[in-house]
Amino acid sequence: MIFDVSVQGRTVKAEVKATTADSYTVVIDGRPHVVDFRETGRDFASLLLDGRSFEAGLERREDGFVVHLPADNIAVVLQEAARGSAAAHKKASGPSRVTAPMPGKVVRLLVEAGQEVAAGAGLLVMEAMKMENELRAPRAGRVQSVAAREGLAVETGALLVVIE
Amino acid sequence: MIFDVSVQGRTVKAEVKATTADSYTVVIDGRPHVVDFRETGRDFASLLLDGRSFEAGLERREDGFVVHLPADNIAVVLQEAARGSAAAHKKASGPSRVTAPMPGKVVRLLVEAGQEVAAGAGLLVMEAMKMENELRAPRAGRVQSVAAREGLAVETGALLVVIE
Amino acid sequence: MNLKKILIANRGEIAVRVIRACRELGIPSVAVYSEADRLALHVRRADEAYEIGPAPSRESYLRMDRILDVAKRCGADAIHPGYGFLSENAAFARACEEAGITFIGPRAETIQAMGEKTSARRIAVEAGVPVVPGTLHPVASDEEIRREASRIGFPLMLKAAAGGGGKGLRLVPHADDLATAVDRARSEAKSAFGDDSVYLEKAVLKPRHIEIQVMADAHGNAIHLYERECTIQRRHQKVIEESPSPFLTPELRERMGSLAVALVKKVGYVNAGTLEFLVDKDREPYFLEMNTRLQVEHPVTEMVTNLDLVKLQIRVAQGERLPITQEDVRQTGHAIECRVYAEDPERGFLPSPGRIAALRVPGGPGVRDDSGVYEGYDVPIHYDPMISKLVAWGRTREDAIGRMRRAVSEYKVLGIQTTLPFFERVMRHPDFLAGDFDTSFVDVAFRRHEVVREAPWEVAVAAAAIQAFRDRKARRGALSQSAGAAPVSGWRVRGWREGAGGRL
Amino acid sequence: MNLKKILIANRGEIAVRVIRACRELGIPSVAVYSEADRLALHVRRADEAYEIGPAPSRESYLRMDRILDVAKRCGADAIHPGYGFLSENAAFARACEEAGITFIGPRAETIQAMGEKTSARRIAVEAGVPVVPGTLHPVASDEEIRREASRIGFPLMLKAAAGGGGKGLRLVPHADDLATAVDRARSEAKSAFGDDSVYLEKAVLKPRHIEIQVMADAHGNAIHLYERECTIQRRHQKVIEESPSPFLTPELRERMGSLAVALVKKVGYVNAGTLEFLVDKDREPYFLEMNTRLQVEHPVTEMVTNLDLVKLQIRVAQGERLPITQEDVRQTGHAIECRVYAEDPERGFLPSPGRIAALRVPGGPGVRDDSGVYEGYDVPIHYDPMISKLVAWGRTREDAIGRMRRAVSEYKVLGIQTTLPFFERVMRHPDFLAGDFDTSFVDVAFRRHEVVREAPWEVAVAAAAIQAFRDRKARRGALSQSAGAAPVSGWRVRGWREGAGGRL
Repeated sequence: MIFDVSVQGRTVKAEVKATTADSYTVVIDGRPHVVDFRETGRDFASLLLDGRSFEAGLERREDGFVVHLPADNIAVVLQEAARGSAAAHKKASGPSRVTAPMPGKVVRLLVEAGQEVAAGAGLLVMEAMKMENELRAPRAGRVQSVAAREGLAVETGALLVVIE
Repeated sequence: MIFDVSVQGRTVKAEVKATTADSYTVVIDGRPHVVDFRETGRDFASLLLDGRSFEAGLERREDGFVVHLPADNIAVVLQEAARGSAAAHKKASGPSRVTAPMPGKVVRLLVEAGQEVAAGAGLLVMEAMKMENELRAPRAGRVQSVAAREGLAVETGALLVVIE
Repeated sequence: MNLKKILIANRGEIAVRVIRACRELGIPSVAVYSEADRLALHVRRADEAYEIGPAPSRESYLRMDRILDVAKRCGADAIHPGYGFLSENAAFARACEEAGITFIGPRAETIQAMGEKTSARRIAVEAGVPVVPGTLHPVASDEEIRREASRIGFPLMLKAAAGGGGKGLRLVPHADDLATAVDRARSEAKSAFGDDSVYLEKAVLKPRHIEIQVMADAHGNAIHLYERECTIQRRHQKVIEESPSPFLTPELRERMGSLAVALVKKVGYVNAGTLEFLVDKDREPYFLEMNTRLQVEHPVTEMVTNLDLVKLQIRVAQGERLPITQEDVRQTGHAIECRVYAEDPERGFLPSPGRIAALRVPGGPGVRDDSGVYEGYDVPIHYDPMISKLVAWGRTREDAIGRMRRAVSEYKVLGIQTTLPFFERVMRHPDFLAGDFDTSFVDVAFRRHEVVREAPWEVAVAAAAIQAFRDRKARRGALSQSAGAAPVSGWRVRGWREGAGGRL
Repeated sequence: MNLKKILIANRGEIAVRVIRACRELGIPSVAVYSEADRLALHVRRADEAYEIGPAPSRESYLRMDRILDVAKRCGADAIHPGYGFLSENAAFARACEEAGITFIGPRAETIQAMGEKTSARRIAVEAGVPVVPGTLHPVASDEEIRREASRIGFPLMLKAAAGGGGKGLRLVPHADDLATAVDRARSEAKSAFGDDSVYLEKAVLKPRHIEIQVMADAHGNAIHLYERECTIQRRHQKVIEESPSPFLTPELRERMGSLAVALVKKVGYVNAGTLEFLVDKDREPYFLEMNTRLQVEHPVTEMVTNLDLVKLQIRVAQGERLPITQEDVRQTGHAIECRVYAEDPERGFLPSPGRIAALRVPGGPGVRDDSGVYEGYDVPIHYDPMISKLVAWGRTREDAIGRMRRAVSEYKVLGIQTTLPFFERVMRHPDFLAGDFDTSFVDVAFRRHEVVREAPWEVAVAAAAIQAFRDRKARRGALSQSAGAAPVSGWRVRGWREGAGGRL
């Protein structure tokens, strides 16, 4: 099984072959690794790679996993290559949709539709967990629309502002 | 739903009625308790009974639960009353089947078929977790049969000796 | 007088901390909880638990009437307020006194005098304790704020008079930023403390935040339990604390301890309290404020002094004398606390509430985890994002850092973002290892100097690819031998998208 | 000389303990494991891990050749043996020395002299340290055993010369029981240590087991780290240890410490070791044996002395001098250890291996959990049933007991039986609270004097009945609102039946 993988800004190919029930060969960009992989509880696995031992927490995401290793948590986005390598195409240009990065309440709007904003300009203030956080423009542009309303509670991912 | 319950040597009836999604009335031998019951993870629940708070670990067994409370672990055997109250009938008389209380290895047989044994007499020696343990006769009687063989590994519940 | 039953007027890890002390002393504990907190750990751990209102603090944890009502109904003869919420509310302490319930903290009049920051600054000035130049009274009108600001000069700090924990606190670099900062600070202060008055202080450049823990009984005995170094902050809120401070000389430590005890004795302070100081780069200490309550970071003091502050609070509240004198208090070894927040350090410490899908906590020697959560718990959006305090002790600072690094590597929180990866990096940062940092550490130094680590990304790719392979095989019914592994109930979806912005 | 990489020739919690020390010091660690232990925690926590053979210890953890081979292949320049297995095997220490690998423990010749119990007794006698009357040589023939036994008199103790940890140890009440006891002891000694020689000792009645921890460097410096009280045993194996001993007077503590240091200096001992004493009811100490290795119960000493014994072992093995003198060693507060075994205390401590379905570990102040297992782990039948050591520290013995009680109440192990409910009862037992017990505590006093507690059996019934109700509703598809609760994969079957017998 071949995967297109995005990890820490890299794009690589990873091919997985099962040799026995717990032993796999993973070829990452041409380099083979022999991996003894065992599940240790529902969200954890123990990996041995050429004698090196790693304890991994495997957090499932929509598009892959966040792998918790002792030194860091590493997001791995992956997709079976057979279905077309779409993984790398995500960062398209076009209008920027600013969405709620957390559940919370919209406290104040700082822009309105039609307004020009600089990159980093404040767009609105959200409150969550007793802190007010200013959401800023990811890039310069014109505010196409403002979906957020003051005082409204929003869920993660809710569309707030579109910048074109 | 009515249950026949065995707990710590007692036999009681317990009737459960759901009042809301998380609130129940449990009538134990005529005494009603209002219980706010919430699952807190897969094997745990939080119970509020008239203001008193209890954290319970719920370990599923073939015939009920072992309830882990802060002060003790309490085995609760229960059965729906509609199906006939068989829970209390388990301790029947007749031949005593001595079974392996743990997985391990039979190290030595101390009795043979036909032999008379006193209550508490050694029947055989098992080894598990590096310790030798002597299994003793639960009551006096004649050894009807010996299923165990020296040197053999056995699983929990394996029949070892029958005393009649 | 022995207390019979203690109600904890708080939630989260500090409520669990107090409940543990009660259980160890054999005193029954009572939890109160909001509608959002029925499943919170403090409810599960207490002997009794009662609901006191809807999720917003104003309607539950700040409702004195409901809390006192619960106390009376269940027969609690004492209330521990924890920190935050009503812990520094003089009216609440007074209401307890009037209801015949022991408030485990200072007397109401002391809370009023020392808890209100401008009043505390005046008292400190009178007692000869140096303070940062600024207003000695809360400033009401925007006009007066502008006048005082130009008198003091920029940069300056805007602070909620009733505040604490970094809320309602703003650095104002220039006069241009003043109006916005005042609005923001007032709004936060109002929502956090129900009081929007603010005051102004000159900003001390490259300061260290160092505080002195004190403990006093009702018989006139007062001691200090040395200092805590609290310089490492994000958004003016502490994230890492330690004791001893790598910055203090023995002389300065002695001097600050004596200043603290003098001030405490002057106001007839009773129970636990903390005097916060700024220390500038010339090692001059300025008294900032007094927190008339237990502090989040009290465990570092407990670990270096071998004392249990909550038990001491309870004993003092029972009218007992302090069981120790200043000479008995020793600073042994070194302790570091890391505040584990449900926040994403990669995105400007943005809050990250949600379900904790899996949790593994560190153990072994010299490690203490004061947690308020559990596996399967939903971290709510309504309250402070701190989920745990991880504390490590060692014989030396180096030992403590090694232990903290090890503990962080064992700590796994799946399902939400936490500050743990941030701590992993701090514990390797050369400036932190050298003890060379000021309050700008997180914002400036840390970003500039990215720590180079071996990032085993290939291992992450191998793990993810194999798990994906197994999931797909399992779904296709081809992998019949994966008996031990229970199928996962669902994909965990959290769509972080562009637009979360840089410096939130 | 700094060690570059340490191989841990052990498994379970002690391997994890040593790996933690390595990680804190920044030294890479190497685990070895048997086929049964691929999923063991020490494999997951080490930096590297290599298989060394099938499940039986004789074919894996006792295979010196394979372990040394791994060390050479992976470039480990030191081996920590933990306790048990090869830790007191002089041949192994010598093989390490010959292979140029640092054995983290005493020199091979010291292990030989002190590890073999009859030889250690002879040396003690020569050094003027009192010993229990008995044979000063291993006794080979059954004939000689009978002769020596009648010389010493009954009751007597039969002990494996190479033994430790209660294995190959038998109390022989009468001459009639001798033959059976010899068979049993030899067989256990053979399987545990590969050596079936035994020796005899007079049984001291109502004794206390008290041991002295020592630490010595290669430069002739030796210190003792005070005593541990290890009297509470089941099947001659310790279950609860504490320091200080509630039984020792300051004078006796001083005397035993001095005897220990004298003996250690006499034999030129290096690294950590423990001298075990029996103390009779007249407070006369008798030297029993020396354990030339780290002890299971070392954490209680670590907690009262604020020292890390494993790190000290590594430093001494690196050739460093002890960083402290006898005067620096203080006994601060009180520590208690409870050994959490996978055993059923209700059934004579019968082993209870199996899958840990759920695990919640205690946290908070003064509690240390040195665990070798995790949620989802299958405790194997092949090895020692100890899964964790729970340690609590307090300023006083009463404090420590309160804390242990609290920690035990937080500790949840589902799926297997453990000794935790036993500890809950011990921590309330009047004899334990009074410090008034001898080695018969578990077998006699504890059974006779059942502690009366409020057993909230109605709560257990309510919890079980509601859960059963919910399960049935869920199965009948009627309860659609139980969204958060993942269905449980299967019923956990463990059919305890009659016949497990009384006193196993």
